[in-house]
Amino acid sequence: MTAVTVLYFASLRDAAGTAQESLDTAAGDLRALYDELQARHGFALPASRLRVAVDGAFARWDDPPRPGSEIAFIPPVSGG
Amino acid sequence: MTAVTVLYFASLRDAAGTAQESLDTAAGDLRALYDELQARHGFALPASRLRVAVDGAFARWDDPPRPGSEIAFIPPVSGG
Amino acid sequence: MKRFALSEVPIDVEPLHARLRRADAGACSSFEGWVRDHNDGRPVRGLRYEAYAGLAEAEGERILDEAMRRFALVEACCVHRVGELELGELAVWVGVSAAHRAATFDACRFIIDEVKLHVPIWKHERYADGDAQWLHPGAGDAGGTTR
Amino acid sequence: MKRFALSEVPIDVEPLHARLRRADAGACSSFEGWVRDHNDGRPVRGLRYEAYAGLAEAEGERILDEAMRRFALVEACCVHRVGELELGELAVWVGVSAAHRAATFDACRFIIDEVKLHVPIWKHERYADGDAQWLHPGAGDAGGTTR
Repeated sequence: MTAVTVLYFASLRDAAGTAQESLDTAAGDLRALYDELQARHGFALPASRLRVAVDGAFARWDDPPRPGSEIAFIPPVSGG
Repeated sequence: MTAVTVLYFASLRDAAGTAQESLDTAAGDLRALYDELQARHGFALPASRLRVAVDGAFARWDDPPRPGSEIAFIPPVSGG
Repeated sequence: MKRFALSEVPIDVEPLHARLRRADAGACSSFEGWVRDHNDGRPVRGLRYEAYAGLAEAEGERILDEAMRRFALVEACCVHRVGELELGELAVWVGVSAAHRAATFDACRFIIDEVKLHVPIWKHERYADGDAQWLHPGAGDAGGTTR
Repeated sequence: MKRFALSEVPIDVEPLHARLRRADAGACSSFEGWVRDHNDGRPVRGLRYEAYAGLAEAEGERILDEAMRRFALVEACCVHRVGELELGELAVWVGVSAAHRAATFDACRFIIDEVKLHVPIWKHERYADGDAQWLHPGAGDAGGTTR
């Protein structure tokens, strides 16, 4: 199990009911981690519409979760 | 002979030494009038690089000079 | 000095504009995004921007750096609001200066287009009918409706 | 109210900018032309703009009207300085607002391009070496050099 912190923004935060959570995951990569959390929180957005960031930089969905890292799932942005 | 007022701007005014002059012309159209004045004042710009305006609106080079009209020869503009 | 910033308070344009002024700059273009009273035909009452601040600042800076490399600019900057905004408020300001005007138009458009595509900032709109939602462009507003 | 004007005094941008603000406008682009310290590689000390005022105002208004017809704008305006200008001074200001940003970029560029092509305003540049000339773009500066 890998201990990580996950950050939620916008509609994901509303659905999760929290802006961040710490958890232990057995997911082999970030996509599997998202699928796990999507099932738990009922996120409407599929991973295909998100980007993922680790420790403040964009990352790849097939990167494995690193112990102690801060993972952010980035819904489609709407600034401007 | 047709009595007209001619306005000069920018390099044409410098060359003519005046911003406007009243004159009587026998020219059949505005191009001929310009050619006459170019010869008199030594304007460096040929009519092909100018536009002509009559009474505050752009006109055609083959329009005849109308009595009492105000004719302006418009050198290439450089605003902005 | 950073070229991109988030602001939790109303954007003060004057000092940003002043950064663009240089003796060798003959052209300046700026873009302002204002909170409009409608979106997609729905009357809007107000909105909130939320950002993933660290990543937004890094992405914004990357975009401004790219604009400085791609276009013949003298200077460029961009500030995006976060927090609650009222109708008519300035949501984002982009300004660029250059020797000649073409580069300023191209760069200004490039920056706002890229910011809207890539910087992790989200808009939460409140409508006149009491409804509200996060906007997640791309396939309808799958973010769903929240109150 | 006229959308195009000449100004013999420094352009006051704030009231122009205020005319663009409307509840249904979500985007605003503006362009500023500043007096640059060089042109075509020559150090510039200052300049003077001269206009054929009546025709310049009519042409300017025609261009702004055409921009309002061609693009989905909320409002547009342009002011051009005439008289003596110092380095760094604002020579021309163009501002447009619209519901969406694309129209503002297209319109702002259209307006300044058309103004530079068609409005009878001429620039007289003074150079650091004491030389001076009228600029008549198109085939070198056939206007020649005057002091």
